[in-house]
Amino acid sequence: MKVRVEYFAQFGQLSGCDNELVETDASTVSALYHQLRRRHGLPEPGPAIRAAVNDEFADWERPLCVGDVIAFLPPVSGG
Amino acid sequence: MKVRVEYFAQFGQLSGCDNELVETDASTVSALYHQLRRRHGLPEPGPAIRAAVNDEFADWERPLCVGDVIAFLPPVSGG
Amino acid sequence: MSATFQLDIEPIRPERLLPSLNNQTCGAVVTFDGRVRDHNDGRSVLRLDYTAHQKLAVAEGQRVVDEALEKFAVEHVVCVHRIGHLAIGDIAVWVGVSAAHRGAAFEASRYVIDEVKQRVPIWKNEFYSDGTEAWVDPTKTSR
Amino acid sequence: MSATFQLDIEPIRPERLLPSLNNQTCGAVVTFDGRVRDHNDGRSVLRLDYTAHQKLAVAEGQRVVDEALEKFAVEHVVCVHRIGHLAIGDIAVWVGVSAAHRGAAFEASRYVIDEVKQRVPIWKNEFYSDGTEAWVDPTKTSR
Repeated sequence: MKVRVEYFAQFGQLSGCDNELVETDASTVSALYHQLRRRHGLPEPGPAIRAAVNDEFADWERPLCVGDVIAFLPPVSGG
Repeated sequence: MKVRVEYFAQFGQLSGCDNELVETDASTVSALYHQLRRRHGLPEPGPAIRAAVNDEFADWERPLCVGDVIAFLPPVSGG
Repeated sequence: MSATFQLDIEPIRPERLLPSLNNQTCGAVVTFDGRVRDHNDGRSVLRLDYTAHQKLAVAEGQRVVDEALEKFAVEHVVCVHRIGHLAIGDIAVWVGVSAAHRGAAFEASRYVIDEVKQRVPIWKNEFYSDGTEAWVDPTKTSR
Repeated sequence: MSATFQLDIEPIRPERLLPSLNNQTCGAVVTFDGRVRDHNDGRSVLRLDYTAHQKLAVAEGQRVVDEALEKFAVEHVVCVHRIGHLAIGDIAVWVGVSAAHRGAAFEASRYVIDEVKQRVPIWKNEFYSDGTEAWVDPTKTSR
């Protein structure tokens, strides 16, 4: 299944891109993160790291669908 | 003994003047207030009513001196 | 570091006061302004006058801003209180605080306005739409 | 009553935002601004960039200001966060709240900035005087 993955801030730095098309067999957001974590050296998931699917915050256990856009969001630092 | 008494806000309204020269035998600020209270219908002293002598806040038991300027200050309502 | 309290008979202009809070080490600026409302304690207000024991008000106001500088980790504290004739919407009192971090800026500005309202000898005479007027006594109003 | 959250690539001008808080029933206006400091976590900062997940940031920021309107007795709530390139002293985030009484105005503005900093997907890349740069991770800094 192909999904689009977006990386923000330091995650973009680590993965070397803002977004990429990923072919994955991961069935959940969490499983996808763990696959990409190994590939790009992303940090361990923690409470300050969040995911969004199709521009909405998403639970880590949310199932993936073909064509989903998944954003991985490092700890926010606005303000 | 002659002292100058200043009345602010509603105390000026009650006494009909901003300030007056008073001939008094009162020995403290408190005694003076009680004399003037009867004359002008000022309210009972309470924690929100304060006195100043010569432009400094003063204790009610402060002794009076000739020429003192005593200000009686109703509850403040700034802000 | 600075702490300033002033009475002003002219309209308060925050844009003229804000520059005195600027500091490149300050990450946080909190301002408060209290404005003349068109009602108070259930009555319709047209305008109001503020009067002060000016010497005492300036001295006590200065003590309040000095205390704020001492109690909280802030850089600059400014408070200006208007006296004279005010219209609805006019700023009656303005507080501005700058600090490295926002917690201290919020706490100090809250401290200044709370203490000024409690301690500084300034009085408000309200003029109502029914043609009457009254000196406000916060120890007696229903609020 | 109104609640507005915006991202803005242009410099934030409080004097343009303040009028949206005006209301003749409002006695209290509190504003907060967070500015770019010349140091952070012990390092000398030259400038910084803010980036956002724009759709999510606008949606989450709007939720924050809507919550403030619901939780506190306030009239208008405005928050603007800057994105893009910022210089030292620039306003990074601005919050303005108007209310009938000051307690609610202070509490709501504090709520908005605290929640925005916790929840809204915006990130800060700091550029240091030694030529290096780094994305700030508040979960790792020593402060």
